[in-house]
Amino acid sequence: MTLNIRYFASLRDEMGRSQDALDAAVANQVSGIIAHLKDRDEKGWVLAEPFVRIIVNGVVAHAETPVADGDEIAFCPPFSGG
Amino acid sequence: MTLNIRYFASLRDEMGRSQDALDAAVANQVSGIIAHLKDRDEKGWVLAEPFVRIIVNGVVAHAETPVADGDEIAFCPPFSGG
Amino acid sequence: MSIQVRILPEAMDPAASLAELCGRDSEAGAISSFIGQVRSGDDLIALELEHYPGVTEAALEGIAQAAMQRWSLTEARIIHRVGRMEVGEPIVLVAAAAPHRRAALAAVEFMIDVLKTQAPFWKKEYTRTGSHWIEPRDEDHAAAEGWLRSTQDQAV
Amino acid sequence: MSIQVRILPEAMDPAASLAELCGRDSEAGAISSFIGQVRSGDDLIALELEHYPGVTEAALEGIAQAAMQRWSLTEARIIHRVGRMEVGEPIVLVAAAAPHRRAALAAVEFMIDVLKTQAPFWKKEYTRTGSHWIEPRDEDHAAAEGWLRSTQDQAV
Repeated sequence: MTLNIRYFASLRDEMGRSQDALDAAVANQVSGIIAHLKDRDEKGWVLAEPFVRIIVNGVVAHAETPVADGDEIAFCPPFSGG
Repeated sequence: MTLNIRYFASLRDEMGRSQDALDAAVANQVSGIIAHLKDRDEKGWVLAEPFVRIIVNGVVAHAETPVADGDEIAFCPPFSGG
Repeated sequence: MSIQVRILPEAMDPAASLAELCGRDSEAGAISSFIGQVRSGDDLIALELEHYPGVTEAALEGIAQAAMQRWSLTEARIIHRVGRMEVGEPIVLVAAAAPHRRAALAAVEFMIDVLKTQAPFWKKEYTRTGSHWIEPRDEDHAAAEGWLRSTQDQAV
Repeated sequence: MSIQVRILPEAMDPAASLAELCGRDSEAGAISSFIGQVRSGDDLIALELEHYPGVTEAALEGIAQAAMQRWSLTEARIIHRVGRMEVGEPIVLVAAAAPHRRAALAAVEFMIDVLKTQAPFWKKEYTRTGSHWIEPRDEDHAAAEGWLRSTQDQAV
Protein backbone atom coordinates (compact mmCIF):
# COMPACT_ATOMS: atom_id res chain seq x y z
CA MET A 1 0.00 0.00 0.00
CA THR A 2 2.72 2.47 -0.94
CA LEU A 3 3.55 5.15 -3.46
CA ASN A 4 7.23 5.05 -4.37
CA ILE A 5 8.56 8.58 -4.71
CA ARG A 6 11.91 9.29 -6.36
CA TYR A 7 13.91 12.50 -6.50
CA PHE A 8 16.58 13.04 -9.15
CA ALA A 9 19.65 15.25 -9.45
CA SER A 10 19.21 18.73 -7.93
CA LEU A 11 15.83 17.75 -6.45
CA ARG A 12 17.48 14.87 -4.62
CA ASP A 13 20.06 17.31 -3.28
CA GLU A 14 17.28 19.70 -2.17
CA MET A 15 15.19 17.00 -0.54
CA GLY A 16 18.24 15.41 1.06
CA ARG A 17 17.24 11.91 -0.02
CA SER A 18 16.64 9.93 -3.21
CA GLN A 19 13.31 8.37 -2.35
CA ASP A 20 10.30 8.24 -0.12
CA ALA A 21 7.69 5.60 0.47
CA LEU A 22 4.30 7.20 1.12
CA ASP A 23 1.16 5.52 2.27
CA ALA A 24 -1.03 5.11 -0.80
CA ALA A 25 -3.88 6.71 1.16
CA VAL A 26 -2.26 10.17 1.22
CA ALA A 27 -3.23 11.03 -2.37
CA ASN A 28 -4.96 9.79 -5.50
CA GLN A 29 -3.43 12.42 -7.81
CA VAL A 30 0.06 13.82 -8.33
CA SER A 31 -1.15 17.16 -6.93
CA GLY A 32 -2.08 15.42 -3.67
CA ILE A 33 1.42 14.01 -3.31
CA ILE A 34 2.94 17.44 -3.81
CA ALA A 35 0.56 18.94 -1.24
CA HIS A 36 1.42 16.19 1.23
CA LEU A 37 5.18 16.65 0.81
CA LYS A 38 4.93 20.45 1.04
CA ASP A 39 3.14 20.01 4.35
CA ARG A 40 5.43 17.42 5.74
CA ASP A 41 8.81 18.55 4.42
CA GLU A 42 10.50 21.90 4.83
CA LYS A 43 11.87 21.60 1.30
CA GLY A 44 8.73 20.10 -0.23
CA TRP A 45 7.91 23.38 -2.02
CA VAL A 46 10.66 22.73 -4.61
CA LEU A 47 8.54 19.87 -6.00
CA ALA A 48 5.88 22.41 -7.02
CA GLU A 49 8.31 24.62 -8.96
CA PRO A 50 7.20 25.11 -12.58
CA PHE A 51 10.37 23.56 -14.03
CA VAL A 52 9.79 20.20 -12.31
CA ARG A 53 8.86 17.30 -14.54
CA ILE A 54 6.91 14.46 -13.05
CA ILE A 55 7.12 10.93 -14.40
CA VAL A 56 4.64 8.31 -13.20
CA ASN A 57 5.58 4.71 -14.00
CA GLY A 58 7.87 5.93 -16.76
CA VAL A 59 5.36 8.22 -18.43
CA VAL A 60 5.29 12.02 -18.28
CA ALA A 61 2.56 13.10 -15.88
CA HIS A 62 0.81 16.24 -14.69
CA ALA A 63 -0.75 17.54 -11.51
CA GLU A 64 -4.01 15.75 -12.31
CA THR A 65 -2.44 12.40 -13.18
CA PRO A 66 -4.00 9.70 -10.96
CA VAL A 67 -1.72 7.65 -8.71
CA ALA A 68 -2.40 4.36 -7.00
CA ASP A 69 -0.77 1.75 -4.81
CA GLY A 70 2.56 0.57 -6.18
CA ASP A 71 3.09 3.48 -8.56
CA GLU A 72 6.52 5.04 -8.95
CA ILE A 73 6.36 8.83 -9.02
CA ALA A 74 9.60 10.58 -10.04
CA PHE A 75 10.33 14.27 -9.55
CA CYS A 76 12.82 15.47 -12.14
CA PRO A 77 14.60 18.76 -12.75
CA PRO A 78 14.99 19.78 -16.41
CA PHE A 79 16.84 17.18 -18.49
CA SER A 80 20.32 18.00 -19.74
CA GLY A 81 21.73 15.09 -21.70
CA GLY A 82 24.18 14.78 -24.53
CA MET B 1 55.38 25.82 -77.22
CA THR B 2 52.44 23.55 -76.31
CA LEU B 3 49.03 23.62 -74.75
CA ASN B 4 48.39 20.50 -72.71
CA ILE B 5 44.84 19.33 -73.18
CA ARG B 6 43.26 16.75 -70.87
CA TYR B 7 39.96 14.90 -71.17
CA PHE B 8 38.31 13.31 -68.16
CA ALA B 9 35.79 10.51 -67.65
CA SER B 10 33.06 10.40 -70.32
CA LEU B 11 34.83 13.06 -72.41
CA ARG B 12 37.93 10.89 -72.50
CA ASP B 13 35.76 8.01 -73.66
CA GLU B 14 34.20 10.22 -76.35
CA MET B 15 37.49 11.64 -77.56
CA GLY B 16 39.15 8.22 -77.45
CA ARG B 17 42.21 9.56 -75.63
CA SER B 18 43.13 11.22 -72.33
CA GLN B 19 45.27 14.04 -73.64
CA ASP B 20 46.42 16.13 -76.56
CA ALA B 21 49.41 18.40 -77.03
CA LEU B 22 48.48 21.35 -79.22
CA ASP B 23 50.79 23.93 -80.72
CA ALA B 24 50.43 27.04 -78.57
CA ALA B 25 49.87 29.05 -81.74
CA VAL B 26 46.45 27.48 -82.45
CA ALA B 27 44.62 29.62 -79.88
CA ASN B 28 44.97 32.32 -77.27
CA GLN B 29 41.60 31.66 -75.64
CA VAL B 30 39.72 28.55 -74.52
CA SER B 31 37.16 29.20 -77.27
CA GLY B 32 39.94 28.96 -79.87
CA ILE B 33 40.97 25.55 -78.57
CA ILE B 34 37.42 24.28 -78.79
CA ALA B 35 37.10 25.64 -82.36
CA HIS B 36 40.37 23.99 -83.31
CA LEU B 37 39.38 20.60 -81.89
CA LYS B 38 35.90 20.74 -83.45
CA ASP B 39 37.55 21.30 -86.80
CA ARG B 40 40.19 18.68 -86.43
CA ASP B 41 38.32 15.94 -84.55
CA GLU B 42 35.11 14.20 -85.50
CA LYS B 43 34.12 14.10 -81.83
CA GLY B 44 35.40 17.59 -81.00
CA TRP B 45 31.85 18.97 -80.77
CA VAL B 46 31.31 17.27 -77.40
CA LEU B 47 33.79 19.75 -75.88
CA ALA B 48 31.39 22.58 -76.70
CA GLU B 49 28.42 20.98 -74.94
CA PRO B 50 26.93 23.26 -72.29
CA PHE B 51 27.56 20.78 -69.45
CA VAL B 52 31.33 20.75 -70.01
CA ARG B 53 33.45 22.40 -67.33
CA ILE B 54 36.84 23.72 -68.34
CA ILE B 55 39.70 24.00 -65.87
CA VAL B 56 42.84 25.92 -66.87
CA ASN B 57 45.84 25.32 -64.63
CA GLY B 58 43.56 24.11 -61.87
CA VAL B 59 41.16 27.05 -61.97
CA VAL B 60 37.63 27.05 -63.41
CA ALA B 61 37.70 28.78 -66.80
CA HIS B 62 35.32 30.03 -69.48
CA ALA B 63 35.29 30.42 -73.25
CA GLU B 64 37.09 33.75 -72.96
CA THR B 65 39.79 32.58 -70.54
CA PRO B 66 43.22 33.28 -72.10
CA VAL B 67 45.59 30.38 -72.66
CA ALA B 68 49.31 30.44 -73.27
CA ASP B 69 52.29 28.17 -73.78
CA GLY B 70 52.57 25.50 -71.11
CA ASP B 71 49.03 25.82 -69.82
CA GLU B 72 47.04 22.72 -68.89
CA ILE B 73 43.47 22.88 -70.16
CA ALA B 74 41.15 20.19 -68.82
CA PHE B 75 37.73 19.31 -70.26
CA CYS B 76 35.49 17.86 -67.58
CA PRO B 77 31.99 16.36 -67.57
CA PRO B 78 29.81 17.24 -64.55
CA PHE B 79 31.40 16.24 -61.25
CA SER B 80 29.82 13.40 -59.30
CA GLY B 81 31.77 12.76 -56.13
CA GLY B 82 30.90 11.45 -52.69
CA MET C 1 15.70 -1.86 -39.83
CA SER C 2 17.30 -1.98 -36.45
CA ILE C 3 17.62 0.19 -33.39
CA GLN C 4 20.31 0.01 -30.77
CA VAL C 5 20.20 2.03 -27.58
CA ARG C 6 22.68 1.68 -24.74
CA ILE C 7 23.55 3.36 -21.46
CA LEU C 8 27.17 2.80 -20.53
CA PRO C 9 28.48 3.29 -16.99
CA GLU C 10 32.05 2.91 -18.25
CA ALA C 11 34.26 4.42 -20.95
CA MET C 12 32.78 4.13 -24.42
CA ASP C 13 34.48 3.87 -27.79
CA PRO C 14 32.29 5.77 -30.25
CA ALA C 15 34.50 5.14 -33.28
CA ALA C 16 34.41 1.39 -32.66
CA SER C 17 30.64 1.52 -32.42
CA LEU C 18 30.49 3.44 -35.68
CA ALA C 19 32.80 0.89 -37.29
CA GLU C 20 30.12 -1.74 -36.60
CA LEU C 21 27.71 0.18 -38.82
CA CYS C 22 30.14 0.46 -41.74
CA GLY C 23 29.87 -2.00 -44.60
CA ARG C 24 27.16 -3.93 -42.80
CA ASP C 25 24.03 -3.15 -44.78
CA SER C 26 24.32 -2.98 -48.55
CA GLU C 27 21.21 -0.77 -48.64
CA ALA C 28 22.96 1.91 -46.59
CA GLY C 29 24.76 4.41 -48.78
CA ALA C 30 25.05 6.94 -45.99
CA ILE C 31 26.09 6.80 -42.35
CA SER C 32 25.98 9.96 -40.32
CA SER C 33 27.06 10.39 -36.73
CA PHE C 34 27.44 12.81 -33.89
CA ILE C 35 29.84 12.38 -30.98
CA GLY C 36 29.61 14.61 -27.93
CA GLN C 37 32.62 14.76 -25.64
CA VAL C 38 33.52 16.66 -22.47
CA ARG C 39 34.79 20.09 -23.46
CA SER C 40 37.24 22.02 -21.34
CA GLY C 41 36.48 25.49 -20.04
CA ASP C 42 35.40 27.39 -16.93
CA ASP C 43 37.83 25.44 -14.77
CA LEU C 44 36.00 22.25 -15.60
CA ILE C 45 37.57 19.14 -14.10
CA ALA C 46 34.90 16.54 -14.78
CA LEU C 47 31.29 15.96 -15.66
CA GLU C 48 28.89 13.60 -13.94
CA LEU C 49 25.90 12.23 -15.80
CA GLU C 50 22.94 10.78 -13.95
CA HIS C 51 20.03 8.93 -15.55
CA TYR C 52 16.77 7.25 -14.59
CA PRO C 53 17.43 3.54 -15.13
CA GLY C 54 14.81 1.94 -17.33
CA VAL C 55 13.02 5.15 -18.12
CA THR C 56 16.00 6.77 -19.85
CA GLU C 57 16.57 3.70 -22.03
CA ALA C 58 12.89 3.76 -23.01
CA ALA C 59 13.13 7.46 -23.87
CA LEU C 60 16.17 6.87 -26.11
CA GLU C 61 14.39 3.96 -27.74
CA GLY C 62 11.45 6.27 -28.41
CA ILE C 63 13.72 8.90 -29.97
CA ALA C 64 15.40 6.32 -32.22
CA GLN C 65 12.00 4.92 -33.22
CA ALA C 66 10.69 8.39 -34.02
CA ALA C 67 13.73 8.92 -36.29
CA MET C 68 13.13 5.59 -38.04
CA GLN C 69 9.50 6.53 -38.64
CA ARG C 70 10.29 9.99 -39.87
CA TRP C 71 13.11 9.14 -42.26
CA SER C 72 13.95 6.14 -44.33
CA LEU C 73 16.74 4.64 -42.21
CA THR C 74 18.33 1.21 -42.07
CA GLU C 75 19.73 1.75 -38.55
CA ALA C 76 19.54 4.18 -35.68
CA ARG C 77 21.88 4.02 -32.72
CA ILE C 78 22.22 5.99 -29.49
CA ILE C 79 24.91 5.24 -26.93
CA HIS C 80 25.14 7.45 -23.87
CA ARG C 81 27.66 7.44 -21.05
CA VAL C 82 26.62 7.92 -17.44
CA GLY C 83 28.82 8.43 -14.37
CA ARG C 84 31.93 10.57 -14.09
CA MET C 85 33.84 11.71 -17.19
CA GLU C 86 37.03 13.73 -17.53
CA VAL C 87 37.68 16.41 -20.15
CA GLY C 88 38.01 14.82 -23.60
CA GLU C 89 36.00 11.71 -22.78
CA PRO C 90 33.05 10.82 -25.02
CA ILE C 91 29.56 11.41 -23.61
CA VAL C 92 27.29 10.33 -26.42
CA LEU C 93 27.22 8.76 -29.87
CA VAL C 94 24.24 9.19 -32.15
CA ALA C 95 24.35 7.50 -35.54
CA ALA C 96 22.01 6.79 -38.42
CA ALA C 97 22.44 4.71 -41.56
CA ALA C 98 20.20 5.28 -44.57
CA PRO C 99 20.02 4.68 -48.29
CA HIS C 100 20.43 8.43 -48.89
CA ARG C 101 22.50 11.10 -47.17
CA ARG C 102 19.77 13.63 -46.48
CA ALA C 103 17.88 11.14 -44.27
CA ALA C 104 21.00 10.09 -42.35
CA LEU C 105 22.10 13.69 -41.72
CA ALA C 106 18.67 14.90 -40.64
CA ALA C 107 18.03 11.89 -38.40
CA VAL C 108 21.26 12.45 -36.48
CA GLU C 109 20.51 16.12 -35.96
CA PHE C 110 16.99 15.22 -34.82
CA MET C 111 18.14 12.56 -32.37
CA ILE C 112 20.83 14.66 -30.68
CA ASP C 113 18.60 17.74 -30.51
CA VAL C 114 15.71 15.85 -28.96
CA LEU C 115 17.90 13.79 -26.64
CA LYS C 116 19.40 16.93 -25.07
CA THR C 117 16.18 18.06 -23.43
CA GLN C 118 13.72 15.17 -23.76
CA ALA C 119 15.52 12.18 -22.25
CA PRO C 120 16.04 11.95 -18.47
CA PHE C 121 19.71 12.80 -18.04
CA TRP C 122 21.19 15.25 -15.58
CA LYS C 123 24.61 16.76 -15.85
CA LYS C 124 26.76 18.02 -13.00
CA GLU C 125 29.93 20.01 -13.55
CA TYR C 126 32.88 19.67 -11.19
CA THR C 127 35.23 22.63 -11.18
CA ARG C 128 38.12 23.58 -8.95
CA THR C 129 35.75 25.60 -6.79
CA GLY C 130 32.92 23.10 -6.42
CA SER C 131 30.12 21.48 -8.37
CA HIS C 132 26.77 22.46 -9.84
CA TRP C 133 23.94 21.00 -11.89
CA ILE C 134 23.66 22.17 -15.50
CA GLU C 135 20.45 23.72 -16.76
CA PRO C 136 19.64 23.13 -20.42
CA ARG C 137 20.19 26.27 -22.48
CA ASP C 138 17.30 28.09 -24.10
CA GLU C 139 18.66 27.21 -27.52
CA ASP C 140 18.60 23.52 -26.60
CA HIS C 141 14.93 23.76 -25.68
CA ALA C 142 14.23 25.64 -28.89
CA ALA C 143 16.02 23.03 -31.00
CA ALA C 144 14.02 20.16 -29.51
CA GLU C 145 10.75 22.05 -29.71
CA GLY C 146 11.38 22.86 -33.36
CA TRP C 147 11.41 19.12 -34.14
CA LEU C 148 8.63 18.14 -31.76
CA ARG C 149 6.18 20.85 -32.75
CA SER C 150 6.09 19.38 -36.23
CA THR C 151 5.32 15.83 -35.16
CA GLN C 152 4.12 15.64 -31.57
CA ASP C 153 6.92 13.18 -30.92
CA GLN C 154 7.39 12.87 -27.20
CA ALA C 155 10.39 11.01 -25.92
CA VAL C 156 9.22 10.16 -22.41
CA MET D 1 42.56 24.71 -36.27
CA SER D 2 43.57 22.04 -38.70
CA ILE D 3 42.49 20.69 -42.03
CA GLN D 4 43.20 17.26 -43.42
CA VAL D 5 42.35 16.26 -46.96
CA ARG D 6 43.31 12.97 -48.54
CA ILE D 7 42.68 11.02 -51.72
CA LEU D 8 43.10 7.29 -51.17
CA PRO D 9 43.62 4.84 -54.04
CA GLU D 10 43.16 1.93 -51.62
CA ALA D 11 40.64 0.77 -49.05
CA MET D 12 39.96 3.35 -46.40
CA ASP D 13 38.93 2.92 -42.76
CA PRO D 14 36.59 5.81 -41.97
CA ALA D 15 35.95 4.78 -38.36
CA ALA D 16 39.69 4.67 -37.64
CA SER D 17 40.08 8.12 -39.13
CA LEU D 18 37.24 9.37 -36.96
CA ALA D 19 38.85 7.77 -33.92
CA GLU D 20 41.84 10.06 -34.50
CA LEU D 21 39.59 13.07 -33.97
CA CYS D 22 38.12 11.79 -30.70
CA GLY D 23 39.54 13.03 -27.40
CA ARG D 24 42.24 14.98 -29.19
CA ASP D 25 41.21 18.59 -28.74
CA SER D 26 39.80 19.59 -25.38
CA GLU D 27 38.05 22.54 -27.06
CA ALA D 28 36.00 20.19 -29.24
CA GLY D 29 32.75 19.23 -27.58
CA ALA D 30 31.23 17.99 -30.83
CA ILE D 31 32.42 15.76 -33.65
CA SER D 32 30.12 15.17 -36.56
CA SER D 33 30.76 12.91 -39.53
CA PHE D 34 29.35 11.57 -42.74
CA ILE D 35 30.42 8.32 -44.38
CA GLY D 36 29.35 7.48 -47.90
CA GLN D 37 29.59 3.88 -49.00
CA VAL D 38 28.74 1.92 -52.15
CA ARG D 39 25.06 1.06 -52.02
CA SER D 40 23.63 -1.98 -53.76
CA GLY D 41 20.87 -1.71 -56.33
CA ASP D 42 20.20 -1.77 -60.07
CA ASP D 43 22.45 -4.79 -60.53
CA LEU D 44 25.40 -2.76 -59.30
CA ILE D 45 28.63 -4.74 -59.07
CA ALA D 46 31.16 -2.00 -58.44
CA LEU D 47 31.82 1.70 -58.62
CA GLU D 48 34.86 3.37 -60.11
CA LEU D 49 35.88 6.82 -58.98
CA GLU D 50 38.17 8.98 -61.06
CA HIS D 51 39.74 12.26 -59.97
CA TYR D 52 41.98 15.00 -61.32
CA PRO D 53 45.22 14.60 -59.36
CA GLY D 54 46.34 17.81 -57.73
CA VAL D 55 43.25 19.76 -58.71
CA THR D 56 40.85 17.53 -56.76
CA GLU D 57 42.97 17.78 -53.61
CA ALA D 58 43.01 21.57 -53.95
CA ALA D 59 39.23 21.62 -54.38
CA LEU D 60 38.73 19.53 -51.23
CA GLU D 61 41.14 21.79 -49.36
CA GLY D 62 39.08 24.77 -50.51
CA ILE D 63 35.86 23.15 -49.31
CA ALA D 64 37.36 22.36 -45.89
CA GLN D 65 38.74 25.89 -45.63
CA ALA D 66 35.37 27.37 -46.54
CA ALA D 67 33.80 25.30 -43.74
CA MET D 68 36.44 26.48 -41.24
CA GLN D 69 35.76 30.09 -42.20
CA ARG D 70 32.04 29.75 -42.04
CA TRP D 71 31.74 27.93 -38.72
CA SER D 72 33.80 27.86 -35.60
CA LEU D 73 35.57 24.50 -36.05
CA THR D 74 38.65 22.99 -34.49
CA GLU D 75 39.14 20.47 -37.33
CA ALA D 76 37.80 19.66 -40.76
CA ARG D 77 38.63 16.43 -42.55
CA ILE D 78 37.77 15.01 -45.96
CA ILE D 79 39.01 11.60 -47.09
CA HIS D 80 37.89 10.32 -50.48
CA ARG D 81 38.50 6.99 -52.16
CA VAL D 82 39.33 6.72 -55.84
CA GLY D 83 39.59 3.61 -58.01
CA ARG D 84 37.32 0.59 -57.97
CA MET D 85 35.04 -0.15 -55.01
CA GLU D 86 32.67 -3.04 -54.36
CA VAL D 87 29.25 -2.78 -52.75
CA GLY D 88 29.59 -1.86 -49.06
CA GLU D 89 33.01 -0.26 -49.37
CA PRO D 90 33.45 3.28 -48.07
CA ILE D 91 33.74 6.07 -50.62
CA VAL D 92 34.11 9.16 -48.51
CA LEU D 93 34.48 10.42 -44.96
CA VAL D 94 33.68 14.01 -44.07
CA ALA D 95 34.16 15.08 -40.47
CA ALA D 96 34.17 18.26 -38.43
CA ALA D 97 35.07 18.94 -34.81
CA ALA D 98 33.82 22.06 -33.08
CA PRO D 99 33.19 23.51 -29.64
CA HIS D 100 29.42 23.32 -30.26
CA ARG D 101 27.25 20.78 -32.00
CA ARG D 102 25.41 23.10 -34.37
CA ALA D 103 28.66 24.12 -36.10
CA ALA D 104 29.92 20.54 -36.43
CA LEU D 105 26.60 19.27 -37.84
CA ALA D 106 26.22 22.12 -40.33
CA ALA D 107 29.85 21.97 -41.49
CA VAL D 108 29.57 18.27 -42.32
CA GLU D 109 26.36 18.79 -44.28
CA PHE D 110 27.97 21.71 -46.13
CA MET D 111 31.14 19.79 -47.01
CA ILE D 112 29.39 16.68 -48.34
CA ASP D 113 26.80 18.71 -50.26
CA VAL D 114 29.42 20.91 -51.92
CA LEU D 115 31.84 18.06 -52.56
CA LYS D 116 29.23 16.10 -54.54
CA THR D 117 29.06 18.55 -57.41
CA GLN D 118 31.97 20.98 -56.91
CA ALA D 119 35.05 18.78 -56.65
CA PRO D 120 36.41 17.00 -59.73
CA PHE D 121 35.34 13.40 -59.21
CA TRP D 122 33.63 11.17 -61.73
CA LYS D 123 31.74 8.04 -60.89
CA LYS D 124 31.24 5.04 -63.13
CA GLU D 125 28.85 2.24 -62.32
CA TYR D 126 29.58 -1.34 -63.32
CA THR D 127 26.54 -3.56 -63.59
CA ARG D 128 26.05 -7.06 -64.93
CA THR D 129 25.11 -5.58 -68.29
CA GLY D 130 27.89 -3.02 -68.70
CA SER D 131 29.10 0.27 -67.32
CA HIS D 132 28.06 3.92 -67.43
CA TRP D 133 29.11 7.28 -66.04
CA ILE D 134 26.88 8.79 -63.37
CA GLU D 135 25.40 12.23 -63.83
CA PRO D 136 24.87 14.26 -60.67
CA ARG D 137 21.18 14.45 -59.73
CA ASP D 138 19.27 17.71 -59.87
CA GLU D 139 18.84 17.62 -56.10
CA ASP D 140 22.63 17.36 -55.67
CA HIS D 141 23.11 20.48 -57.76
CA ALA D 142 20.39 22.24 -55.79
CA ALA D 143 21.98 21.30 -52.47
CA ALA D 144 25.39 22.66 -53.47
CA GLU D 145 23.91 25.80 -54.98
CA GLY D 146 21.92 26.46 -51.83
CA TRP D 147 25.16 26.72 -49.87
CA LEU D 148 27.17 28.51 -52.53
CA ARG D 149 24.60 31.16 -53.36
CA SER D 150 24.86 32.42 -49.82
CA THR D 151 28.64 32.78 -49.79
CA GLN D 152 30.10 32.69 -53.28
CA ASP D 153 32.29 29.81 -52.12
CA GLN D 154 33.71 28.11 -55.15
CA ALA D 155 35.52 24.87 -54.65
CA VAL D 156 37.60 24.77 -57.83
